[in-house]
Amino acid sequence: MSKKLYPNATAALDGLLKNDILIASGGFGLCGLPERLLDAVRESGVTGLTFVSNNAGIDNEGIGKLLRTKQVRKMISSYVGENKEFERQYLAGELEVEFCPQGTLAERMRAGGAGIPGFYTKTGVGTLVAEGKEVKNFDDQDYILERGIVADLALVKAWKADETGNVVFRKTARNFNVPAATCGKVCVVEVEEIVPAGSLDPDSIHLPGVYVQRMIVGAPYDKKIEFRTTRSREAA
Amino acid sequence: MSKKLYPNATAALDGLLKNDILIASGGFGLCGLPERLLDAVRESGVTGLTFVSNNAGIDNEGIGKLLRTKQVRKMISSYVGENKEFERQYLAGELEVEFCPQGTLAERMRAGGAGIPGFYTKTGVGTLVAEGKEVKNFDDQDYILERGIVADLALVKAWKADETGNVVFRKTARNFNVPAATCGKVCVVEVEEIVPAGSLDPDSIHLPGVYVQRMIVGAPYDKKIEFRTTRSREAA
Amino acid sequence: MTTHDGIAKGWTRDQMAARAAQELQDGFYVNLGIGIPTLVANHVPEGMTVTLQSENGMLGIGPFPFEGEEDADLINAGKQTISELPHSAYFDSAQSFAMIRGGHIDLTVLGAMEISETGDIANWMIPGKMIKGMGGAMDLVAGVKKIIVVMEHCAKDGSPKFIPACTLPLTGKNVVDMVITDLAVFARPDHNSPFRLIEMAPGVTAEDIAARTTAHYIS
Amino acid sequence: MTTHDGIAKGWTRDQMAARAAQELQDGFYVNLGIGIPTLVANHVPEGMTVTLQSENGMLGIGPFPFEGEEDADLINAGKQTISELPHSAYFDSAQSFAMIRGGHIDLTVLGAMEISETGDIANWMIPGKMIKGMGGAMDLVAGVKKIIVVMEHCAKDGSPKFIPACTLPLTGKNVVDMVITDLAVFARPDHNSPFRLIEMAPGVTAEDIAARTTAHYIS
Repeated sequence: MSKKLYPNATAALDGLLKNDILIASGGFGLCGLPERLLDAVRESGVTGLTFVSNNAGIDNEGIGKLLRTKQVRKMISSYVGENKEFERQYLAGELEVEFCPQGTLAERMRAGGAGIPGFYTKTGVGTLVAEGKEVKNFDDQDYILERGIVADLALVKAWKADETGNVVFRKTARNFNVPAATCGKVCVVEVEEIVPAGSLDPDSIHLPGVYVQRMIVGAPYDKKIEFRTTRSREAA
Repeated sequence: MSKKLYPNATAALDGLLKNDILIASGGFGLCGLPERLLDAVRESGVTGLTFVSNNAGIDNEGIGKLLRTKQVRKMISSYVGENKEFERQYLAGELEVEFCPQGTLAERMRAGGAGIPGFYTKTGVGTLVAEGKEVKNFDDQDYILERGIVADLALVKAWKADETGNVVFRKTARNFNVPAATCGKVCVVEVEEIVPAGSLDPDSIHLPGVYVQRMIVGAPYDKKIEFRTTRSREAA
Repeated sequence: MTTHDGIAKGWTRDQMAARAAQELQDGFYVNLGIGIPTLVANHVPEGMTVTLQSENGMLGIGPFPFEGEEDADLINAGKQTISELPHSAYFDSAQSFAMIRGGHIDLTVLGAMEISETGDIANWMIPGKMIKGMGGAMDLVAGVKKIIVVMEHCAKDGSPKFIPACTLPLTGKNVVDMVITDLAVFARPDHNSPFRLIEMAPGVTAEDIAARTTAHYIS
Repeated sequence: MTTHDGIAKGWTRDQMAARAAQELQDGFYVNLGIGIPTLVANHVPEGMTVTLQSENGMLGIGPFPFEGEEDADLINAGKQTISELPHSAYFDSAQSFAMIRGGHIDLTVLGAMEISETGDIANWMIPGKMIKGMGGAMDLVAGVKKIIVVMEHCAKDGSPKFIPACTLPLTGKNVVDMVITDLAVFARPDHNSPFRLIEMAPGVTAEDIAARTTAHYIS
């Protein structure tokens, strides 16, 4: 069986968690969130964490749970709405927040994972985001320098993995999971199902096994929906 | 039928070819080479072309054909071996060549397509490649600034596309085709087969349709192999 | 519908969306913001193919799913459940914003709190209030080829929102191409040109607009 | 096999590859250059899983295909036909070098024309001769975690190749971790340390090495 597979989230994180580390997490809202791994981080009791993650969870989901237990010192995120405890800690000055445009955030993770310590972008030029950043002109247009992010640990939620760690995601649950995975010095992935090597189409691997050091099967999942919007069959 | 589909390569390139333009081409050696489109460029007679392409073709294949007709002014490539006409023109000073490390070349195309005019890399620091380039220190290590490439036209060879231009590649024929496609102001793709929308798995699209402006079916292909290496069945 | 001290008429939210939809062209790839911009999808002209991008990683957004067919793995950037279409494609967030930043999306429609006469846009934070973050808005206004803003002409207190210079922190500087309000449409051909008043809602006069706009524009 | 003016012995090409293979560890992802480095694949220890990367866009390189099963769409970085394995994965060139540059590949083995005592490597051009290009070599030496060079100890004219400073244009500066020649193995624990002579081929003496090496090293 797979050498990368661990029996549960706590085992998979053994030796990787320390106070004050930088953790990159996949997920967009509650979609594609590495919930088993985040729960295990909470149970470990490590504190002073910095999370680079598009969102900060909602009140009792995802990183939101770690905010309640005050294990998070800083968030690097693009959007942190829908979270009362976050709001309280932020306004009380207990939580540091670095707002980063969503595309810049994704690219910073991808860059860190790709050995690129800095890149130039138009995004945020002339706004608060540009403050303190180097501005450079290319072909008569200004760009700001953004830094690649390398995280101590990446937490990722995927759909399926083969025994060797080749990973595929499902629909929009892919989101930040790929850039997060690549920027981690160590990447731990929770999946819904492990399949034998040879079961996945080699042309359709979203995250090749080289990026995956440890895995767990997190199933069964009771996936939550933030905003349930539907149309009625009669209207169709 | 598809609004992006053209009857042949000449029709698909109509209005896009001019003297002195910059063309990005996919392919690695003869693998995944947009041969129908390159043939049509040759037949058009445009000259003074700059090609950004990992290789320069071999003597009578790929860009090699355009070298014979002296339509190429400059190559931006990582490796140009196996091409006598190239060698002759290069040594005679008739052809300008910018050597670029293979990974930097791929990233420059990807960056150009991603709105990133420049990025820093360790590759080439302290070598001839670094000459004339800005050096910047991040976290006690030197990096050089490399520029994103935006091409006037991208020529791509793929396996299948659906009617709306979602594209998939086959095995190692993917190579530079994806970064080339994304860096073109206009991207023309030749495929082996057009399939109806809905035939391709939406989780497994290598190049989403937004990047593809025009397509042709280039089949049938007589794919060439540069170095045929095999093992005998007896040895297995 | 909306009453701006004395003006009885003005476009409804749906009419504003319909006006924005007139800017669509066949084959366009479009990103729609939350609120009125989302309604633009209902006004795509018959026979025209427009593909909607969702910045959380999808091209080809379909309608809301039928009841009972909601899929937690299939949401839009507003975190609402959606459905897929035959030509949908999924990708990761880095790829999604490579597409946006790289200028591959033809058009975005989004809301705003303030627009300046030089095309600056403010729509992400109000000093002193809880900041939720800019999400993908800064990337969209920096990268997409054409930026259309749809907003009420005046704030709730009656103050103009199309003004000489934004007072709120910017989302983007000199990026807006067209402003559609409940009263009027302003557009400019490029980012070096001033905005021009090109349309007014029925019954609205040029004087009505002038009285409710502090931005300089060509009429 | 090789005779270096008076030394009767020395490792064969295959023995050099076998020595390089001793540096493999279970679970490693490895990129092998053309020539002797390719032979390393034949010496992966029994029971050890090593995944080979090909910089043209593949993880999990399989052996050469059976005759008649060659596939023009399936080649390695040397443009030779290969086969796939159950755990193979394909990706594009930008992704492939993101992997390499980002330090995700554990080990690379490649050839060289010159190595300096400070770990510089020259293996891509000879001034005055036709330049073919550096291919992916500069990216590999800059990005891969451990760089092993396998080369003949001396050039054909008998001159040393492990020298104080490279005379040829560099492929990478201060990047090499281990040098395996037909006569000896030199290694260093980090890029601030000098190389140490850690092994010699059977019958080769420290004096033989010293006489054929101008680089400074610890013996």
